[in-house]
Amino acid sequence: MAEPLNLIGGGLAIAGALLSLLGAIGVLRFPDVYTRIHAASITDTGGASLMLLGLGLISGLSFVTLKLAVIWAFIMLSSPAAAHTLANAAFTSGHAPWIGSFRIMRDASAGKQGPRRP
Amino acid sequence: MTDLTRDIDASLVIDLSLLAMLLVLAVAIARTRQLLAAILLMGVYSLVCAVWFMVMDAPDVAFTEAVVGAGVSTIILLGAILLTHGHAEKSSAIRLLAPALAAIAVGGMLVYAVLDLPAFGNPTSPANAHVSRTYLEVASNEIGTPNIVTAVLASYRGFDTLGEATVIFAAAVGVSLMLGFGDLSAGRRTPDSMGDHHVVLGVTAKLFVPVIILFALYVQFHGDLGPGGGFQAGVLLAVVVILHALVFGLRETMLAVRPGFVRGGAALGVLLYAGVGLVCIVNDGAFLDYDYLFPPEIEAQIPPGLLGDPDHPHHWGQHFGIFFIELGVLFTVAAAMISIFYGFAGRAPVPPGTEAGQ
Amino acid sequence: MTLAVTHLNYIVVVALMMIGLFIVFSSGNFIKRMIGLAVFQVSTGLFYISLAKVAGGTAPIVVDVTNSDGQALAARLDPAYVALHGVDGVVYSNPLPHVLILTAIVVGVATLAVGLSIAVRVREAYGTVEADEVAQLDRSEKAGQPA
Amino acid sequence: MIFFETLYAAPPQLAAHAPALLVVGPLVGACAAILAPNSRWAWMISVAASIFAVWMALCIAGEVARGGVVDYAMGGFGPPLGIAFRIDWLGAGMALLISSIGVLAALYSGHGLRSEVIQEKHNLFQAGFLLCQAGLLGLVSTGDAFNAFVFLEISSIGTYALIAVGASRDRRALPAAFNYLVMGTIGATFFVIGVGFLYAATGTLNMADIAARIATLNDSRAVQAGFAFIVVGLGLKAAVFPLHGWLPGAYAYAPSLIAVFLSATATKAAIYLLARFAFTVFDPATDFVHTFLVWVLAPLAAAAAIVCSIQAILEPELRRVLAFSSVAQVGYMLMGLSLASVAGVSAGLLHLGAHALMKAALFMALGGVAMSVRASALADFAGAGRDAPWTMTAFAISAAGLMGLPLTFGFLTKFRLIEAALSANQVWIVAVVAVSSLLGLIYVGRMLEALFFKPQPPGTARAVEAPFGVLIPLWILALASLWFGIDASLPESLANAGALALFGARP
Repeated sequence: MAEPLNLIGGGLAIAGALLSLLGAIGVLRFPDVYTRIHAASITDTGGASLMLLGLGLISGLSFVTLKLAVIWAFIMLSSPAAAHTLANAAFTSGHAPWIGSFRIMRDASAGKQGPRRP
Repeated sequence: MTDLTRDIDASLVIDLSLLAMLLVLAVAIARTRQLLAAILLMGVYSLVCAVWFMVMDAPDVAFTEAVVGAGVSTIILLGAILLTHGHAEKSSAIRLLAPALAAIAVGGMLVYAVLDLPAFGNPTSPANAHVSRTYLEVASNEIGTPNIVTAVLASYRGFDTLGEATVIFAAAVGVSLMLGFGDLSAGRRTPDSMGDHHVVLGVTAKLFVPVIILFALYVQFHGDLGPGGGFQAGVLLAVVVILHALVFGLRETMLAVRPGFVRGGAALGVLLYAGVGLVCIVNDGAFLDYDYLFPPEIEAQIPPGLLGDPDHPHHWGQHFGIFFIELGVLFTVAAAMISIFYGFAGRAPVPPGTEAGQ
Repeated sequence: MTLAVTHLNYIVVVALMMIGLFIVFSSGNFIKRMIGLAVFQVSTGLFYISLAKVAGGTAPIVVDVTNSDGQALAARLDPAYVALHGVDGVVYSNPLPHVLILTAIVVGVATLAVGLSIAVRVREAYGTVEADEVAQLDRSEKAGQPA
Repeated sequence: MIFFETLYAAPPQLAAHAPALLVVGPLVGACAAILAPNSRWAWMISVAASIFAVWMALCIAGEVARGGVVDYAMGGFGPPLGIAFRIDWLGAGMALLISSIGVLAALYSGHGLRSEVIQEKHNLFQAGFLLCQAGLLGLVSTGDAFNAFVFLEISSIGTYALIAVGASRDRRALPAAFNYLVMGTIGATFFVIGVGFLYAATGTLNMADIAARIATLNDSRAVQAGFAFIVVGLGLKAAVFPLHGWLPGAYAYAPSLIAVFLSATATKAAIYLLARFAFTVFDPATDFVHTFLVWVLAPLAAAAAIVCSIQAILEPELRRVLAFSSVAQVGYMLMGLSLASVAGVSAGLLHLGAHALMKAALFMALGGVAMSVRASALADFAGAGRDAPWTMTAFAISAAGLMGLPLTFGFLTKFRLIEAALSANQVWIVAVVAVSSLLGLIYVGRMLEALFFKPQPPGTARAVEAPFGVLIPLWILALASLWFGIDASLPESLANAGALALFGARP
């Protein structure tokens, strides 16, 4: 195990963790459902990818690397699909996206409480 | 713990920060009155628990908690609030007083007792030294599976696991008694309107179904080498069916996986498990003593050393015994989980404000 | 190390259990009660797994110490410690509580399913899942019925 | 106990595995009932599996009569590594009681289910009943603390739903079942926490091994906390006085088959386990166990016997009267246990058996006429004694035992309890028994008066005699409690041997 590879791997993993943290902050701070979904899914996928890449570098080429690659493929498929479904559900249940005008933002914030019950 | 290296302190830090997260989550669950939020927080709670179990060197438990706590439990809870009501009434402050006092009293007693236990992580504590130590020393030789948890689960304490399968079977019976079998004829509306703009979901689900089934089989048959086993695999199989139902509608799923078939599957799984035990009895062993799974004349024909240790003549029986009972657990758990899901999903929601008898 | 530090893990787990118990007792909503029960049961699992942790241990899956992974695992720890508490050169955590908690998790989900199915039926019969309102309906029914 | 040795009639290979088969029989029966083509088959499977369990229980009793204790190592792994069954006279007696009540309840279910459960669910219902039976039988025979928890849950989880099925008659069954589920689960979880403390202190789960190891650990707070949690947990399951809130609703609104079976077995199995922990696993001579028995259990038991009798008197609904009386009778059993003497425990166990017979008969009789009288209030049953004489005479016989009329089984057990209390110089227990019996006289008298002497209120349905299939098990129970009132040598010797086994297990 080469030492620099470990360092790079560790650095990538930390960068991934920071990206996930950014995503979490985004979920809390963004104004409406869609931007929040955006923050959650993009940074999540990116963060996870970086972390997996870092772990792969640390572990070296072995069976573990293959497992990490499979996990990565799984996240790459499931996370966007989940984000899409979420956005779709929000749209069909009538949440207006925040476009910038103050008035619409107020409408959207009414929907912040979570999905409406039928 | 003084002569240990740094990474133990590191794992203690992870341990405590995860526990802190759990505390925050638990308080949030207690405070929220939105049941949907409580359920999602509960799912997160289970997931953090699973991570914590991983840190505590319990991968099997972590796996189970992740698939059951964060997966199936959440789905059942969501199904339940769909059929009931999503909002909890506020309790008055006075009504909170008695439970709080009770919890503080019990908790105080627990803390008082807990401080008397050996320090956390102590390798010489009675819990880690007596029976468990023996398992670690003899299991790989007596049973022949590298995963000691599987050895203890399926062989040493195999009777407990029969009980576990029975419990989940009983739950399926109970839910069917309460909610029925999710009648096909109930005429439940499947969301046809989903059709078009759920192309993405449909395609992804179709991709995932075979992958998850493959993974479930891997978990099932890899259980004596690594973490996993019949229970986890069974839940995964059930998850496939649930995913299919969520995306393509319950009616479609029920046509593919018939409710009657599912009900029989749960019973057959328990029967298979108990049957392995009875075969051992017939061959003059104790109940579930897999060393007697095969009669001696068959056992004699098996070349020694075919599976692991050549000094031990009975690995063959243990190996197959564990294989069959894990298969029984798989059937029972998968079928029971599916039938529970059918029970909830196949029930038509009652509009609010109406009262109806059976 | 003081008692508070070495036992902090246990104390936090006890706190989690009690929050679960508090949710069960304080909430009148049947679904919320089931959630509390689930928190309580899972936290009991945390207690058992805490008992099972061995400092410096690894998951109880037999490690082959002849290959590089096993050697790396064994090399993390003081050889004297390993010799005293390890099995075949590696220190393992305790497998027995893991088995018990696997069973307990299954029991937990079974209870959850049955409890929720009863709650759904309560909703169908009474139109509510709040314990207070159910009791109220029962009382008014009793009062309304000529004996 | 020559009796059991002569009854020993099974091929030796079967008899050697009787402890495992005792549990596996009903379990396999439950699976078969699910797979059965129709409800008639399910019923026959249920009866057959229950009879098989009795047979196995008799085999075990025979073995115990020969060797004193039956040990059975599941999977061939002896304790403490594997799970071991350890059945002494107490366990064998409990297994006999539970399985025989099981047979009678199964026989009764042939007719009893028809009016209460829709046809399509009979298979499921019988499966749930058999699972409950398997769980209780495992509970009384296992020698492993965690295995006991698993059986506790097997017997409970199906039961919750079975009780809730009573909603087809009265919707109050649903909240009652839910309440029972919450309380029962908290009880079981407390039990698990207690077992966890014992495990942390001793490193083993086998009861005999725990007992051997905690002998030197009595000052350990972990052991004491373990005891406390186990007691509270089992107390919830056994409906010990202030923790009994779930019981009246659960028994009163359950389908009658379940009321019959549970009232006779479920709380009893929990009491058995409580006694097992208090006397065998822990040493009753230790300070904290002794303090618990004398200063906690005895007063609570006495309070139960009096307070719940009063509640029974004030209760207008017939089945709830019986349920409250159950809690009061649990008080008698626990008073016997709290004496911590062989005579006292034996009296408690004898009362346990007597109460099982009487309560099962009472609920069965009510279930028998409930097919025609669909109401629940005591007043609605007025005159039923004249319309359904056979059913109600059996009811009256058992009710007489409940209040302790001389020449009935119930009288004998109370007499034994008083004897034991006097020999232990606990005169106050005599007073409690006297007061509680007086209260019992009132509520039983009120029931019998309404049933036999009050005119039928106008506009209500006339009670119809219970069908033959119900009368047979009903009269077996009633005649048994009559017979044991006259000649109690069999139950008395069983109870004595059970009490001795509880104490004798500690050398």
